[in-house]
Amino acid sequence: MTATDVKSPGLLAGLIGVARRDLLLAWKRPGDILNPLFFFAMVAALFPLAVGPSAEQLEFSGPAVLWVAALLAMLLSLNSLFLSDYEDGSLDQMLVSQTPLTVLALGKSIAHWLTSGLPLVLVSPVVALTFRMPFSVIGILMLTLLLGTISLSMLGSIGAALTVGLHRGTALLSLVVLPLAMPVLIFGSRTVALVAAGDGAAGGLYFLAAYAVLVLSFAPFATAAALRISNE
Amino acid sequence: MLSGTDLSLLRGDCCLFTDLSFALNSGELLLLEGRNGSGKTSLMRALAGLIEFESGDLHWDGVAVRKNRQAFHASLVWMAHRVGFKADLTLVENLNFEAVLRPQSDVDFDALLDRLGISRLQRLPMRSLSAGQQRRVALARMSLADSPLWMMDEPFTNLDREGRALVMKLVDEHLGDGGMCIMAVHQDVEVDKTVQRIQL
Amino acid sequence: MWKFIHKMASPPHFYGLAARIIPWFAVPGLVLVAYATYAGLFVAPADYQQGDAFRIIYVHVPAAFLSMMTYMIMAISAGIGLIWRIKLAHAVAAAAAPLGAWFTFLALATGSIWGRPMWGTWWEWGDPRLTSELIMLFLYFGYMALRGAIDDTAKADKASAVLALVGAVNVPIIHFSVEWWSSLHQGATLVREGGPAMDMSMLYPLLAMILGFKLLFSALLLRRVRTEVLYRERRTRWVRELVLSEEARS
Amino acid sequence: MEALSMGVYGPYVWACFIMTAMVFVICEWRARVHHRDVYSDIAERVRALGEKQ
Repeated sequence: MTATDVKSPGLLAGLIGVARRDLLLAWKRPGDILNPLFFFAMVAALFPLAVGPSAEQLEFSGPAVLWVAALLAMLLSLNSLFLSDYEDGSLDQMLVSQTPLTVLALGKSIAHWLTSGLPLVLVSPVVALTFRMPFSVIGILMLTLLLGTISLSMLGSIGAALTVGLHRGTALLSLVVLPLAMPVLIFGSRTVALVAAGDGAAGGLYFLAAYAVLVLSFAPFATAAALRISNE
Repeated sequence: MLSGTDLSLLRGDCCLFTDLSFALNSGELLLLEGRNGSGKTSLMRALAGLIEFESGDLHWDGVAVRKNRQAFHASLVWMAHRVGFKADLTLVENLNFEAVLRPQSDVDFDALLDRLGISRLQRLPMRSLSAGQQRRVALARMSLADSPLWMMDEPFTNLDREGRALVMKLVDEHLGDGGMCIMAVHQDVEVDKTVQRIQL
Repeated sequence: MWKFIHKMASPPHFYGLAARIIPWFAVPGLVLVAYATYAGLFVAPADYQQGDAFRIIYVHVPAAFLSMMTYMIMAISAGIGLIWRIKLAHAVAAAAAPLGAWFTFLALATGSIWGRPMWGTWWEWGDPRLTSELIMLFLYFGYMALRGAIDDTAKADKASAVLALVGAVNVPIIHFSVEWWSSLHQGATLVREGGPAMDMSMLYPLLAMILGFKLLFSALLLRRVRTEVLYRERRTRWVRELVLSEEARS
Repeated sequence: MEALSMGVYGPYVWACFIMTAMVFVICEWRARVHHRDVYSDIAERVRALGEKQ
């Protein structure tokens, strides 16, 4: 029995393995995917009800409302990211795994994005239509959400890892993650608004893409470090 | 070989132990004994690398664990208090995930489940298994892993007499194959292998 | 060198040393601030555009400067504590956070008061600096909330250190994005653009004030770190002996 | 008097300077109170331990 066994899992296998497990879990509990989506639609519906049915105002506030609602929905889904692993002891098992925790954390974040960010991107056109958004703008909205939710999943994983197992975790998670998420919100929402006003989208999209790459490169390490600390 | 020198551990404000030293060779069993709250689980978690020792060195095969965590974790399988299975996944799905975490041996899967008396439960979600049955699945995890070092925290909890005998039988076989085992217990355990004891 | 650092960072040594050097920061700091207050309020001429309201920058700019500097101090010492496991560094980070939040609040409050006569409103979203400061305040809140939620000091140190480092990576990006965001509108800023270079009699009090703030801040920080060290070491022998010798003296 | 009132801006400027002074005073005061509390807590415990021995 040696450590260098032929069957030892590779990094990529580890990454895919943990992501697949979380996707399978989500598949068995569809509520975990659907609830944030319902929340997204409801928050988006709150604004027209509060502002009034004026078409002009809705068109004007559409990008902002959709982005704020998406941000809040992501936040809602983050709470449970590491909670069940922490509670049932799976996190202990992952911490003593041969696969580096950074890889496992990245796999979990990817699965989180696939089960919360991507569905948001896919349902956003329906909600956007109710704000009288033209199709060309909806395309940009989906693109900004696609890039932005990747960053949010990654940043949010750090926050979720830092607050897992703490009392009052939900409120704390918001306090920790929201300030970090401001750049994504600003660029995501303003880019859509600029396009709606007839300007170009390139600058904002480049920023969102660059930011997603940056966050992807450091967030898994921070998440892994945070998980180690939280599980002590 | 796992060896610790002058280990000490703090939890919160209280000092659990200081200057603890031991050496565990292949074929040996190390028992951690002590009453509830004496720090068995904390020591176990620290040995597994989940919490840091306040001072002292832990070496695996002559290399400091701190410097080569991945190799150490590849040689380690751990049976914790909480079994670490997902309640929504079936028994087989849970055990399949083990391949992501650590190298797997070529033990006959079905024969092993048969021996542990859980082969009927394969397609059931983990949540419908009793606590004792879940402990048996955790035992299957130990045997499936190709890891020389077994760490078991209170392995007899929730198990019936037959199950407890099975734990000792599996540990015996593992030690016979040149493996090592660290076990935290609060009752006397009869093993005919080399036994070291640490009283906490 | 390494030994020297460890000796300096050892709690008993620091505790005694800090008590001795606090006055060396506090006294010059008070002198500088007193001079700068007098010069800023009465000697420096009124600004050609803003009139006497510009005198607010004598407290606003140093406060804003300190709020940024404190975050950097916090993040750097958090990193040092995380990497080299120096406990004193964690104590510095813990002590710095509330001070940083206070100075951020001060920068926000003075900026807002300045805005009232200048823009005719207590809060102008168009100003990127104020908006950045606001997000900065939220970052401090998040940091302090996380620290407060964890009971175990060592664990709180490490968890909040990770957050401080992630935040430090984000601070420049937040600034950049807020700049971009406000550039979409024409906003007024606290910095004079296009005017003639600042008169020397206006500049010197500002520099003195910044330096004075830094010195006073250092004194405050040392005092707080001292308390933090005392609390963290409360069960050690040196604290016991310290207390016993103090008791004997009185 | 003219220098103190600074035209219409006097109240704003003075408010800022007073607020700054207050922040410094509050920080210093809180630091001292906190230190005294921590110290007296420890002294209490040391005394209790001393009596036991």
